[in-house]
Amino acid sequence: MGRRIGARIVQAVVVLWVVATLAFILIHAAPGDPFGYDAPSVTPAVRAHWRHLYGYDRPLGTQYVLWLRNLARGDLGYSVSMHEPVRDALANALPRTLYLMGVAVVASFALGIGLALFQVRRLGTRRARWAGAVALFFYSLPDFWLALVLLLAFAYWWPILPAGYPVDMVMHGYMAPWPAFVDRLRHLVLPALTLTLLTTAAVARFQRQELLDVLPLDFVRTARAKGLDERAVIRRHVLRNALIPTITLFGLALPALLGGAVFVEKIYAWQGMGWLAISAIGMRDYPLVLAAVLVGTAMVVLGNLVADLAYVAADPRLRVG
Amino acid sequence: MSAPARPAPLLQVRDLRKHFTRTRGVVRREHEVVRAVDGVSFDVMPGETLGLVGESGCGKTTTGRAILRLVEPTSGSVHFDGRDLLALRGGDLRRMRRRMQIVFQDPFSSLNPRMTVGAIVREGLTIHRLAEGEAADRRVRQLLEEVGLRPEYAGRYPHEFSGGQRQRVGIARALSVEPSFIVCDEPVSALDVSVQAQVVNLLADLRRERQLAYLFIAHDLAVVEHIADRVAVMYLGHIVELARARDLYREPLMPYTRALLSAVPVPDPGAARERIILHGDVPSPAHPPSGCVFHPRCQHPAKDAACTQVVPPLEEKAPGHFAACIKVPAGA
Amino acid sequence: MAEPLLAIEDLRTYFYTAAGVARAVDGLSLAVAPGETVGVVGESGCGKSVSALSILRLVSPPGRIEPGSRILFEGRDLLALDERAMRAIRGRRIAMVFQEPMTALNPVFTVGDQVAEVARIHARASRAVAWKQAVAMLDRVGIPAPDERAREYPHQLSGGMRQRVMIAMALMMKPALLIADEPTTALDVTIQAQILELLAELQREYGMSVLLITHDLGVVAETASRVVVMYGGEAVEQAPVAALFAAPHHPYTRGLLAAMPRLGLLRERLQTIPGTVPAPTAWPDGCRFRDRCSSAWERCAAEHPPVYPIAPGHESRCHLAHEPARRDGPAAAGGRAVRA
Amino acid sequence: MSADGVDRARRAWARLSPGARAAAGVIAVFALASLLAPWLAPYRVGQQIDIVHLASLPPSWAHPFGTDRYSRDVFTRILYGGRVSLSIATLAVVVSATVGTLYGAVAGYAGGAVDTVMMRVIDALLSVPRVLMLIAVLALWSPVPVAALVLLIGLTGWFDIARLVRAQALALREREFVVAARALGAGPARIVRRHVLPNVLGPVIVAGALAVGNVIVLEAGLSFLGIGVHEPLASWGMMFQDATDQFVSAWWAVIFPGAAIVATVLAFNTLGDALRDVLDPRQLPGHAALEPPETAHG
Repeated sequence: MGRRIGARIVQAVVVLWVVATLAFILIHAAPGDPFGYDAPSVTPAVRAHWRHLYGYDRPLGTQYVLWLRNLARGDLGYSVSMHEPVRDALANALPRTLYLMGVAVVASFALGIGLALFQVRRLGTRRARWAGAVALFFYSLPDFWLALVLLLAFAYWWPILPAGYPVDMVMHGYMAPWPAFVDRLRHLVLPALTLTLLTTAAVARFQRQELLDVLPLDFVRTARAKGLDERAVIRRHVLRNALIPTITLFGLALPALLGGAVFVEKIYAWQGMGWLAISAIGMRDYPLVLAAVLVGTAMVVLGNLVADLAYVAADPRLRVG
Repeated sequence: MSAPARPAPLLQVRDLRKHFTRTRGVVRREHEVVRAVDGVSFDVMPGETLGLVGESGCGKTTTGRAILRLVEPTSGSVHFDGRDLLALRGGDLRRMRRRMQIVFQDPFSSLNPRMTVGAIVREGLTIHRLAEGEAADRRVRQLLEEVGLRPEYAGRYPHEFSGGQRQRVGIARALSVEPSFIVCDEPVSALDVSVQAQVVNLLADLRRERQLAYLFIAHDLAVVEHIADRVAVMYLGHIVELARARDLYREPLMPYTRALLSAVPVPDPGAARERIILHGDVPSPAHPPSGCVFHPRCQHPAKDAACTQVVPPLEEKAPGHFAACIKVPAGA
Repeated sequence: MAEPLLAIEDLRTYFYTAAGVARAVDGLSLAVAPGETVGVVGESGCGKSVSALSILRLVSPPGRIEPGSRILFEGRDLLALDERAMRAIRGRRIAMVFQEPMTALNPVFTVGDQVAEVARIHARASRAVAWKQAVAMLDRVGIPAPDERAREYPHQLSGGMRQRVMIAMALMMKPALLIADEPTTALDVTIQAQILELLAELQREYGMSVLLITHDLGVVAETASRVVVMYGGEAVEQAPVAALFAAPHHPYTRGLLAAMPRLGLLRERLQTIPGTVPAPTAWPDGCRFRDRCSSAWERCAAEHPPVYPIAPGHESRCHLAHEPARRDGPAAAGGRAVRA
Repeated sequence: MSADGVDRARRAWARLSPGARAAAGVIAVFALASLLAPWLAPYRVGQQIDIVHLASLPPSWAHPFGTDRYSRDVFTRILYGGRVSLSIATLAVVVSATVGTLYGAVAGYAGGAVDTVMMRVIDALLSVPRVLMLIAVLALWSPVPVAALVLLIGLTGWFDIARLVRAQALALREREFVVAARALGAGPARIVRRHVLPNVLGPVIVAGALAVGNVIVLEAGLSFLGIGVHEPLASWGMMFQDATDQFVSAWWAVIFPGAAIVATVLAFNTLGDALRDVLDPRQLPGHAALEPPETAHG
C-alpha cells in the first residue's frame, strides 16, 4: 500500500507544480500589468515598490524560482482588494467553502444513490420514469439560475429564509448559542440546497446507470436462484458492485462541484473561495484569482487521491492480485 | 526434422518464445513473466494441415499469432518460404502478409460491425492493390460464392448473418489475398455442431482446391483428428507430442495426451472405456513447474524425481512421432 | 416411471421484443423421476436454457411464462405459487449451476460468504454456523484447503475451482433437484471430466435428481439415463440414453449425431444439417424442422407433428413414425452445396 | 455523411422515444429561430426602444417577454442571444470532440507506455477545476474575442471524450476484426481510420450532445460573471447578468432567458440520453435473454 500512496502523492505534487507553472506563465503572458490595480490609493511609487517586493524587476527565471519558493512556503502574494495577504484571505474563505461543499457532497451522494435505487427497484414503472425525468431536469439546470430562482422564491416572494451570507452579518455576534446555531442553519439552507439538488441529479444519473449495468450480470441471477428476495438481491449483490465506480465519481465530481460553488457563493454572498475569486476579478486582483485556482486544484487533487485509494480498498479484484 | 528427399517446408518455426510481463495487484505490485510460448519448434509443409491442440492457456493461440507477427515473439525464428519473417520490417512485412492469413474463433468480434460484408472482403484487395473498381466487385462476389454465400449479400452488415455465415465471411476475407498458408484459430469452436460440420467441410474443400496449408488450432480433439495431417499437442507453452494424426490418436505416447484423449466424452453410452482423470489444475504459466512441466499431474507409473529436474526434449520416439517425455523409450 | 419429481407440461416462455414475439420455449413437456439424471440437448436457440430458468421462474422481462403452462414439482404447480413460496424452493429444493462460473459468482464477496449465504437464507443459520457449513461443503466438492479458499475471492480461483464453488453453493441445502445448465461448457476437457465425475458422485450420495442441459451429445451419453432432444422450443425426441444413441428416430437427432466429429471415427467428410435454426420469432408452420429435413413431405408443412410413441419410454415428434418408408437415410449430405 | 450514415441515422431516428423526438424538435426550433432572428425578431438587436417610457415593462402583447431596464425587447434579445449561445456551444463541442477523439484514439490504439503517459496528462488536466481555470484565464485576458472564448471552452472540455474514446479504442484493439486488418497488412493509419474511428463515433455523438448542454450552461455562467461574451454581442447568460440586479422588480428579464437555457439544455440532454440508449454497443440486435441462433457456448 505504501508504495502506491507514495506514487500517487508524487503524481499529485507534479500536477500542482504544472498548474503553478501554468499560473506563472498566465500572469506573465497576460496583457497589462499585474500591478495595474485601478485604485486611487495606488500611486506609481507604491506600484514600483510592489514590483520590487515581488521581484517583478528581476529576470524571468529568477522570478519563476521565487514564485515556486513562495508557493511552497504558502506565500501566495498580497491581495489588494482584501487588504491582506492572499493566504489570510483564503484561510478565512476556505473553511466556508469546505463546509458548504461537505454538506452538499454528503447530502447529494446519499440522496442520489437513494434516488437511483428507487428507480431501479421500480424499473419500468411510471414513478421510476418520473424520478428519471426529475433527475434529468435538475441535471440540465444552470447553477446560477437555480440559485437565483430559489433565492427569488424563498427569500423574496415567500420570505422564509435569509437571502445571503453565511450568518446574519449584523446580529449574529450578539446571539445566544442556540439561536446562533439556528441562524447558521437558516443561512445554509438555500446555498446548500442549490448545490445539493444539482449534484444529486448527477449522482442519481450516474448511479442508476451503474446499477443497470450490474443488474443483468450472471451473479445477480445466481443470487435470485439461491432464494434471496429482490430487495436483498439489489441491496446486497447489485448495489455493492455498483457502488465501486461511484467512488471515482466522488473524485470526478469535485471540479464540477467547485465550479457550482463559485456561482452559488456569488449569488448568496457566501464568502467562500468562489466568492472571493469573483470579487477579485472585479478588482483585477490577480494573485487572489490565481491562488483560488491553485487551492481549488489542490482540493481536487487531494479528493482524487482519496477516491483512488478508496477504490482500491473497495474492489477485491484490485486489492488482492 | 525433414528428411532430405522431401520438399522444403513452407513454414519453419524454431524455438519460438513469447513471454509477457504481467503486473498483478495494485497494492502489492508484482511483475511476473508469463511464459505463454516457451520454445516451440515445428514445420508445416506446403498443402499440409498441422493441428495444434491443447487446453486453454497452453499457448496455442499465442503461437499462431506470434508466427504471423500479430504479437511480437520474444525470441526464436520463423521462416516462411525460406524468408526470415522476424527480420521483416514495415512494408516488407505488410507485403508478406498476402501469403499468410488468419481465421478467427469468434464470429461476433471478428467482423467490423460498421462495414458491409462486401467491404470486409474487399479490404485486402485494396490494401494489396489486387483489384480495383469493377474488377474488385467481381472478385468479392466470386469469393462470397466460393465460401457458400450469396453474392447479393455483399451489401449487408455482419449482424444480419448467423454465426456460421459470419465464419464464412471471415474465411472469404482470408482468401481474398490468395494466401498459401492460413492460421485457423479455433474456427469452429463457437459454432453449433451442425454448423460446425459445414465450416469444417468448407475448410477441407478449400484446402484441396487451393493447395492451402493450415495451422489448425483447436481444443476439440475430434475436429482436429478429422482435418489434420499431423497433430502437435501443447501444454504450458511447450509442444509435448507431435505425430501424424493417425499415430497420435491411435497410440499416444505422452501421458498427457492419453489423459486428454480419454477425457473427451464419447456419444456412445455403451462404450467400455478407461478414463484417466487428471487431478488438479493446469499450473500458472507464470510459475511453471521445474523439469517436465506436466510432472505434478502426471500419472505415468514410472514418474520419479528425474521428471522434476530434467526438462524433457522433444525427441523422435518412433518414425515421425515426437514426444517430450524421458520415460517414453525411443522406438516405442 | 414412478411419480415424477418434476413434470413440465406444455411450458411456453415467450419474449416480447421489438422484433416480435420470440417463442423461445413453445410447448415443452418433460418429466424427471426421483434420483434420475435427464439430459436436455439441443443447439443454441432451441430454448433449453430458457426452459431451465423457467422452472425456477427466473425469466426476466421482456420474457414471460404464458398462462396454461404447468411446472409440477413435488406435486405442486410452481407457476401457481406466490413469490414468497417460490423463494423457499429456490436454492433449497431446486438448485441451479450455471455455465460461466466466473460471471455467476459475485466478484466482491468471498466464495465462503457466497456459499454460506444459502444457509443463512434458508436455514436461518448464524454467521458462524453458516460459515462452518460452507467450509465443510467446499471440502466435500473437492476444494483443497477449504478453510483458506473460503476466504478468497472468485478471481483468485481457477475455472474448475469456481465451478466446484458453484456446485457447493447449489448443494448446501441438499436439494431434491439440481439443474445444471451447461456446467462444463466453459471448462477444458480434463477439468470437465473432473466436474462430471464429481456431479455423478454427489448425485449418488444425495439421491437427488439432475436435469443436465448441454449441447454436447458426448456429455449426455456419459452422464444421463434419459435424454430429451430439443429443437424449436419443444422436445422433438425423448428416450432412454442407450435407445437414443442406438436407434435415434427423429431426423434432427440423427443429423446431430452424424454431424458430430468423433474420435477414432474418420470419415471423408462430415455430415451436415443444411441451413440454420429458424428464428424463435418465426418458427415454421407444421414441423419446425421441415426446412432442414431431407425426409420432409407435404404433411410436415400441413400438420404440427404430435408426440408419437416409438418404443417404451421412447417418443418422437416426427410423422415418419406413421410413414417410416419415407425416410431417405440419415440427414442430407453436402456442405458445399448448402447455400446460406 | 455517406449513404450508409444516412441510413443508420434514419434507423436510429425510428428507434427514438417520443420524448427524444420532441427534444430534437425543440433543438430544431431553437436553431431555426436563432438562424432566422433578423426576420422573426420584432425589433433590431440591441435597439433601445424608448428608455424613458418603455423600460422594464412586464410581458404584454407588444413585448411577449417584456422589456429590460434599457427598454430592449426581451424576446428579440432571446432570439439573437440564441445565435450566440448555440453557436459558441456547438463550435466549442466540435473542438472538444475533435481533439478528444484524436487524442483518445491515438492513446488507445498505441497502448503501452504512450497510452500511460497520455492518460497521466489527462488525469492531471482533469484535476484542474474547469470553471475556476476559465475564470482565471478569462479574467486576466478580459475582454476576449468570441473565437478565443470558443477555443478556450473547447480546449478545456475534451478530456472526458478522450478518456471515453481511449477506453473504446483499447477494447477495439483487442477485437479480432482489428487483428484481422493487421493480418491483412493494414497500417496503423488505415486501422484507426477504418476500424477504430467508425466504431467510436456513436459514443462520441452521445457525449457531444450531452456536452453541448453542458457548454451552454458554462458559457452562460461565464457571461453571467461578465467575463464571457461582450457587448455588442448578447448571449442568454449575458442577458441574465444585465437583469440580475433587478430580478425582484423585473423578474421576466431573468426568467425568460433562463427558461431558454433550461429548455435547450434539457433538450440536448434528453436527446443525448436517448441516443445513448439507441447507440449503446452493449445493446446488440435481438435480445440478450435469447441465445443468438447457432452460436454461443463461448
